[in-house]
Amino acid sequence: MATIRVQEAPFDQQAEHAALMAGRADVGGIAAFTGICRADDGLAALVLEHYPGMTERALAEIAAEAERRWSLTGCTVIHRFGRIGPGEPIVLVLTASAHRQAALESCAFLIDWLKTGAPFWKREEFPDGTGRWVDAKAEDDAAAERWRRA
Amino acid sequence: MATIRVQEAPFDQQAEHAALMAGRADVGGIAAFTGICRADDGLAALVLEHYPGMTERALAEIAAEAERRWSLTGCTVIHRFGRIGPGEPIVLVLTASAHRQAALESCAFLIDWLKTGAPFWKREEFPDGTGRWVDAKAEDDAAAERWRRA
Amino acid sequence: MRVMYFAWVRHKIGISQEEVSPPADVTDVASLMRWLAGRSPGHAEAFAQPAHVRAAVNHAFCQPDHPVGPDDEIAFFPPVTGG
Amino acid sequence: MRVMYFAWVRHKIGISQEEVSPPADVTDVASLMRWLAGRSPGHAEAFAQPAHVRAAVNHAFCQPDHPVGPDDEIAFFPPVTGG
Repeated sequence: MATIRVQEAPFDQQAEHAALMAGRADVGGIAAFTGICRADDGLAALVLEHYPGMTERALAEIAAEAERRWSLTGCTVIHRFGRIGPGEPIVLVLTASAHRQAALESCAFLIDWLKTGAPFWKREEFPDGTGRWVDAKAEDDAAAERWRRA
Repeated sequence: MATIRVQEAPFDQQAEHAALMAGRADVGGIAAFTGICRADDGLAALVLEHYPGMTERALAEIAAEAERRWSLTGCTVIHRFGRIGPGEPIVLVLTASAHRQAALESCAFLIDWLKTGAPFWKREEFPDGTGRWVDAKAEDDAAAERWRRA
Repeated sequence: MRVMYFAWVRHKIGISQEEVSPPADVTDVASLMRWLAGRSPGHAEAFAQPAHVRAAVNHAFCQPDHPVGPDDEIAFFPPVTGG
Repeated sequence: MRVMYFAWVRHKIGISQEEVSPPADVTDVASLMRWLAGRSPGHAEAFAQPAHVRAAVNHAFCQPDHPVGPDDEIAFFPPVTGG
């Protein structure tokens, strides 16, 4: 059963890592991906909006799909919303398995799907007070699509 | 320039993560893999032997190859040796990049190569005092081989 | 039915949600978009290029031909950009 | 030349390294393995199936036909199992 959290606060990656190990002797590897706000073009902050209710459902469905495809001992997805400054983490995906390949592949699968299947929208804010909505990337659709063929 | 460490002591994943972010605004994602000692068949401990001198050289070459193949902002490989109990971490690979795909792929590449290209040997020790050397796995050769074709 | 707007769709329309009672010939997502476009200049701008707008009905992504009814929650938004 | 042994190769031989001075006809890794096999029953056991033993010359993995000389450090070990 995956751990899904949609929150404004930062997350504690070490604590999430420890939670996947707690009381288990069958974890051989944990793969992690942390998505971070870059300071592109002098960005002041990213503001992430989401669709409460749908977001949790979409993340739980994506995580359940990962658990169907790979033999995982645990899986954690945390996605932040609200105002996020350069260098701050946005999203954390952790996948634990007896075997490294399952952990690595499912982690890549989850982050690729999150990009195209979870109702989040990013707005870039600049120091002069202007802002712009981030456009969806064709390469993200392509990355998600490769798992559809798999 | 990658950070390479071969050590008996445990590592601090959070500190290594922070080191890859320090003073940088261009990190968009960090992929991580932590290899952990499973408690298979009532294992008491793994004892890892390595070839001092050659190990550091092999890890540095593998990390340099990852930095040639992908655009990384940083890369850390830490491999422990000595006696490691069930649930303890054995190896940590961290790769940082502006883009998630480079971080995820190079992390998988590094751990696949480590399995077949770094001079470490694992011995399993059991509670009754017996032990056995772990055999190399054909699937590990296959995993490393797929990067050769890439 | 409840209609919700996110990201630049919300920005253009100026509100994040509204209760609406469209006429009987509004039966699917596509016809609802056309009808909503007539409600204000902001709505018209948001739905000017329907192909750029995505929709969800009751928290599930759906296509323009998905049916809609009085008890549904329908959301309109740009392609997602999380992760 | 210095010869080093790791993992079960070391276990079978009983020592982790030794200095050796093989005869002139020992010119590569394969001939060194054959010559070392004659030094003791433990050596013989370790090198009984040469295909199961890997080698490194001066810290680089190498094939059985790799040349060896008096100033080299040659290591013998099973296939690696780290990571």
